[in-house]
Amino acid sequence: MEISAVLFYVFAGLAVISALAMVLNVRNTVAAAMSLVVTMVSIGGIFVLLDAYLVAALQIMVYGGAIVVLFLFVVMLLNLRTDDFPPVGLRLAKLGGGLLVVVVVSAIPRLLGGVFPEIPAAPTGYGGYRALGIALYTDYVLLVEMVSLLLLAAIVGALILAKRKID
Amino acid sequence: MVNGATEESVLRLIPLLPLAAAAYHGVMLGLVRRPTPRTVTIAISCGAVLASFVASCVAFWSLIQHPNGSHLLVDNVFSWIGSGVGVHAFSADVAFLLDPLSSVMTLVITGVGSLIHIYSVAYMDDDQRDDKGFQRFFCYLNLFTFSMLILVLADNLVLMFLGWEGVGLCSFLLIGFWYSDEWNAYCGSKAFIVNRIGDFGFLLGLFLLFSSLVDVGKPAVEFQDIERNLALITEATLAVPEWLGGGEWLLVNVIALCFFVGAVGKSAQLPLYVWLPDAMAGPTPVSALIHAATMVTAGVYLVCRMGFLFAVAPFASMVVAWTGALTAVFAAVIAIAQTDIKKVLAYSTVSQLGYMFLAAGCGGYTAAVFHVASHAFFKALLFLGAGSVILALHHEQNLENMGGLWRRTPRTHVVFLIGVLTIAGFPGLSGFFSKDEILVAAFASEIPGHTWLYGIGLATSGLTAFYMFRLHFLTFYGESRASADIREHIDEPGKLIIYPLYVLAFFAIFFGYAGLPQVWGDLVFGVDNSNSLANFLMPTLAVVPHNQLDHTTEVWLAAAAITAGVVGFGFAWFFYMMRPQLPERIAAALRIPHQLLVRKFYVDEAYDLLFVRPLVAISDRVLFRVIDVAVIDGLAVGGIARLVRATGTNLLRHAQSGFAQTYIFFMIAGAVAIVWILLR
Amino acid sequence: MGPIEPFLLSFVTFFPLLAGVGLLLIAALASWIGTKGLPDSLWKSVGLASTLATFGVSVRLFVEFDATRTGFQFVEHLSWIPEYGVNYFVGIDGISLLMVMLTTFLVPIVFIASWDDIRESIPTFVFFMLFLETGMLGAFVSLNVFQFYLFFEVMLIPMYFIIGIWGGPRRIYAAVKFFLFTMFGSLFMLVAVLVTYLLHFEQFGALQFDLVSTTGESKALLDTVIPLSGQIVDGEPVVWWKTQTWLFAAFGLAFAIKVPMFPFHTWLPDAHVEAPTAGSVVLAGVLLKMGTYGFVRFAIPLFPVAALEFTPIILALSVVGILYGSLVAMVQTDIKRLVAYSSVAHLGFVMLGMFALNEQGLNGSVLQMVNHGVSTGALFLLVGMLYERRHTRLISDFGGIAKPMPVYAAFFGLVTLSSIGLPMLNGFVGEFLILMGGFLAHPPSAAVATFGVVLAAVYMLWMYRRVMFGPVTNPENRSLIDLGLREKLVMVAMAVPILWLGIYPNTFLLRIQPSVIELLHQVEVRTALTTLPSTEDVALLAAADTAADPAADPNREPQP
Amino acid sequence: MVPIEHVIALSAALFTIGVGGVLIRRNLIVILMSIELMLNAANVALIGFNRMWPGIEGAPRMDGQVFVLMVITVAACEVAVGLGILISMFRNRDSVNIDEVNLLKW
Repeated sequence: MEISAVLFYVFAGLAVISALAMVLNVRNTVAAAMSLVVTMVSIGGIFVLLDAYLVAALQIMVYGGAIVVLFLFVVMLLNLRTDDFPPVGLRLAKLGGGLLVVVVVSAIPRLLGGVFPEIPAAPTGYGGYRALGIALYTDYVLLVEMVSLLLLAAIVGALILAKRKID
Repeated sequence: MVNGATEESVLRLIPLLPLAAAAYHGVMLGLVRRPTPRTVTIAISCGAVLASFVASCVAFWSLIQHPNGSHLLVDNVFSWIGSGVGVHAFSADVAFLLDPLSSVMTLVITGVGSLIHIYSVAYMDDDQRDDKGFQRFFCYLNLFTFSMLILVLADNLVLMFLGWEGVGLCSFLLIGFWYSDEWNAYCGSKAFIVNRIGDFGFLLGLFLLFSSLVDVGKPAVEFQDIERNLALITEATLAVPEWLGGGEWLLVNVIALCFFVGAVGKSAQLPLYVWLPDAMAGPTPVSALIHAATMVTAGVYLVCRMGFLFAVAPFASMVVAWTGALTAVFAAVIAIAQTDIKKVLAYSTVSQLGYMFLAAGCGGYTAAVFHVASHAFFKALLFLGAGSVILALHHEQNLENMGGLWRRTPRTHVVFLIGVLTIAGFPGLSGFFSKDEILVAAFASEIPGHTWLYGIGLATSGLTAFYMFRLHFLTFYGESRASADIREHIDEPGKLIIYPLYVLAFFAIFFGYAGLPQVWGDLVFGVDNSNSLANFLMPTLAVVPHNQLDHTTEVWLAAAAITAGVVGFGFAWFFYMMRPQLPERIAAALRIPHQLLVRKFYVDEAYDLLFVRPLVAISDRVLFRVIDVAVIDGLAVGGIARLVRATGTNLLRHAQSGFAQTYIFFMIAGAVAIVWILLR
Repeated sequence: MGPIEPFLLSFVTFFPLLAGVGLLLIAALASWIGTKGLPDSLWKSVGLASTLATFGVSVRLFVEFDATRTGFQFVEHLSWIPEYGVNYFVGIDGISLLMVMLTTFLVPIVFIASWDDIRESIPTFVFFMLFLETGMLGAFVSLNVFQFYLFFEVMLIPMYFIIGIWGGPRRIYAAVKFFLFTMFGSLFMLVAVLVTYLLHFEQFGALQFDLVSTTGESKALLDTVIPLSGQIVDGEPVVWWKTQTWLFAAFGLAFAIKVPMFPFHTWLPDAHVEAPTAGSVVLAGVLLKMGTYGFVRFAIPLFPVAALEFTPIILALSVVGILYGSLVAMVQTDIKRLVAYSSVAHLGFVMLGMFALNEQGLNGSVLQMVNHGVSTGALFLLVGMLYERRHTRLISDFGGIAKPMPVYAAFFGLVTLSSIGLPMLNGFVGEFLILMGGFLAHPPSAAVATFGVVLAAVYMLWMYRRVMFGPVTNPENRSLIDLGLREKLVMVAMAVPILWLGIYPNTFLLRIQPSVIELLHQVEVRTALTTLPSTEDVALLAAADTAADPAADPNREPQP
Repeated sequence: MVPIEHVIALSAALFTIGVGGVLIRRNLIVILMSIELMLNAANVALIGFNRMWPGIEGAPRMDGQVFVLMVITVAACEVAVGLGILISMFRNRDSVNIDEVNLLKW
């Protein structure tokens, strides 16, 4: 087994375990947020293994850095370190979870491999800032502009929501 | 549209003149606010009917003088209803047919009608101070004359139905003329509705006849065409549904019976006679014109007009004869115990109409028509005489409050006596001859049980004499039983009341000689072909085979009739002149039978209990409240609505709990389902 | 009128709506420049004037209508959505001509009658009435099924508001009930329309909603062979699927609710009782005719074999409707409700005559549609006049009305008699022909229905007697004022057709006759066309749908 | 390198966990985090598929990665707004329990 494959399974295991830890940790919200950081970083690792270097970097910076910090900040701000309301009345959730499990399990044989060909070798410059930059600012320039507008709207929205009162 | 005038166009004038008068009154009453002067109303109404009478005479004259020897005049005015082509073609024209039968009827209607119009001027003048009411009365009266003339002049069944319904309507309007009294209005609508039941039969007969004529490819509703093509359907039969006993009936019998149901309704025979006594709620001239002289004879006219049909329908004819005979005796029995002067006359009318049907059923169509005409004269005379008495007594109708009037109202007394003698069959008066013809026809007929029919007729004749003389004695003789203040003011009414009575009395006496039976022509007067009425009518009326009687038998029959009359008179004399206290004692002794008679065998009450109440109760309680409101609207429609609402409130509401996670669950469940389907 | 010559029918149809929209625009403009909109009286007069103008033009249609020709006249055909066979296609034959006349006649009458009756939101009322008139006329003149459906549904909107805004105390309930009932049925019809449309596409390869073709070559829905049975799935006919039967049932349900036939009638009393006079008159006079007209124009010619199959059911329902409606009407305490139930009975007659499927029956049926519109419309007008004075419609509140209001009583009497079918008034001719036609086709049902004539007299006269005759017991009735000039005008206008149709119905029968004969001919031809002996035959047909044109030869023999 | 199926499996696993979190947790913050997790799961799949069809030599295809960038941006926006809503909700209700926000019904 190649080292990259080993690394993949390691990161994948880490991501899944920490994700479960986040979801199932019903006591400590801060710990949950910290588990999320682990998941994000592991996913970043997997991105690297899949030759998406720039995205991996952004993943770690935006998620592992900005977003989770934001979560933590809010938790601290509102003093929500402990979770006072454990999950109750989970009939629907159990039902949904069960269904989901059934679906996923039923898909397992196909997820084990052999459906798709092997992953080919990546061309030169794949995943680098240059290629990504060209794609972003040529083919997807309109998308970028639209997302930037969305970002602006989100900023304004967040500001207004966070304000105590609209004067 | 309207066909041009020809020499036969005089026919259309006969009904249209009264219509024009009625329309004028209608427009003046309905749309113009200014009241019409009374003189104008009188001039127009009476003028129209008199002009119509003149036109009838002219038409009658030209019928007699008709050059080509045919016995009809036809005036086709315009095509009324036309529908369909080919073998389904149906067309009914506004066309008038004058043949001997309709000419006799027309003359009677316009003649007696004119007299009654003139009489009404005085009668209603006394009664009604409101000019609008006065005009309204004449509007209805003209409309009635129009309808009645349409009825007899129509050359097809549909137009005849127009008149048929029209007279029913006018009867409704005139009975309920004083509508402020609930009872009058009730009687009016009762008359209309009972008539409608008869009309139902008329319509059924019409449709059945038409459809059977369609089946043989000769659709028609004109009397002449029906008569011509009737031979094609005389053999046809009608399969009777199982629940009616099954088997096959002769179609003509069924058709004739349907028409007879119509006739029963209009002519107040058993079992639909109940409206006629109640119809006496109307003003007396109305009773005279509509409920004695003209409208009620329409049924007899129909049977005679359709005589060609009844002649080939032996069973139907038998039913007609028996219905007539039974009605005659039934009504006569009831008449014995009535105390209202008009009620007695009403039951007498029912009874006399029964006679006419007896004649028609036995095939004596000429006898029926003869009696229609003579009855029109003497019964109108009696009613108008009664009206005169009522006026004299200031609207007192109860016999128990009369008596001894002959001193105060001598002229009325004389004409009334003539009427009573005529109806009782005093030899030589018109009633004697016409009734004699009927009894002869019954005796001579070949239908099963005709001797019984004759016997019933004879007995009825005795009863008739009894109750009519009872009426006369109670009204005019003995001591006055009126209250003191009325007794002071008993006056004979004026000339306009009395003169029409004279005219009618003249006809009541002498009309019989127009239809003098041949036996009297031979024996007493020595005239050949003395029965000019029968000879005149012969070409249009159907002939039914009957036994030939020799003169001796006929004289014996007449003698029997006279005897019956004398016996009736004798009893009346005995009970009401010699022993006036006896009737009361008998009544007291036979309380139950007497009560049964006074209450008219409780027929009205029985109908009310058997038909009216159950129908209303079922309609209200079952059909409306249960089926409509509860089942259809409540259970079905409301049920669907409730189901929808219940699904929402009990089931789907939980899907809309407001909990975001529930929504997410459904979203994911959907997604899972899709994925499941895709991965399957 | 020169320039509108080729668009006479469109003009009649759309003029009311155009007038309404024009008024709206002017009112908007007026309020924009600062006045308080247009005065109510202007709205009313312009509304009346435009409906009168419509009536005037429709009289021209009536006069210029060629009674000797069969087929449709005043035809206009414009492409609308040609890709889907949706066209603007209007034309009238004798049947729709009468319906158009009835509509254009009643609406101005309603305007005059409710001149003082409607006091709130007059502009809205005027607009909705004009809108409604266009909706009704549009449905009567449409020859494109899509377009018909559009108008059929569109007229619900103004009617819904007329009941819902100006109605009585339970107006919302009644309006919703009315709306849901009609909508329920017409959705089935929509499905059936689409199935027919697709069958047409299968057979001719063209999408077409036109009922009849405008030219000789092109095919329309009436050329489609509607299979009797056997939807083919994977080469096997589906036994329970009887195409024509189901399609007729769907159309029939929509129209039967609208008529309304016996078990679907319960919306009618509520709608009538709650609607304002104007609404009741238009509802009874015209909207109910939409159902019967739908049967004549669409359901019967499109699915003749199924129509014959359904005849026993429809006859039974009609007869039950006649007797049931009459008996229930008899025991009503509210005059309007009584008249509403009498409508059920009268329309039972119409349906009976129609499904006699012979000349007399159909002639009578079409004539009776007009008669019912006039008589019942007039009855509602009269009840409305009384309601305006006393604000009650309970029979027990009245009695002896003939004394203070003799003219009113006279007109009420005339209309009552016309409603119970007295000869020489309009009701008789229609009923008589219907019963005669019924008797030729189905004697037992017609015989039972004839008894309805007796019952009609019972309930109408009983009501008339209780309202008009007797002593004036209620002191409030003593001071009632008789009809004014405006009301007299309305009633005289209503009396004209009552008398005309009764005395000289041939004016109308002549115009109906060719259309009825054409309809019967169509039924015959299409029956021959669709009478296929077995489901295998349909399979054959489906297989050979491109090979032979089955509609080309109307006398095609059924295959062995 | 691993087969692409395993990348998809990872993505599916993470996504399922995220869904589970959204369903069972009532703490709005954790729910938001779970949503982030789901977005990331999608990102994994996108990156994997992009790697599967990477373009040819000299013309690498970067569509998947571009979309991941967009998703990251949108996620950032979502978190910003979501946390803003959370704060204002906390101010109004003094709780971040999602069960207390059930006005979304008739």
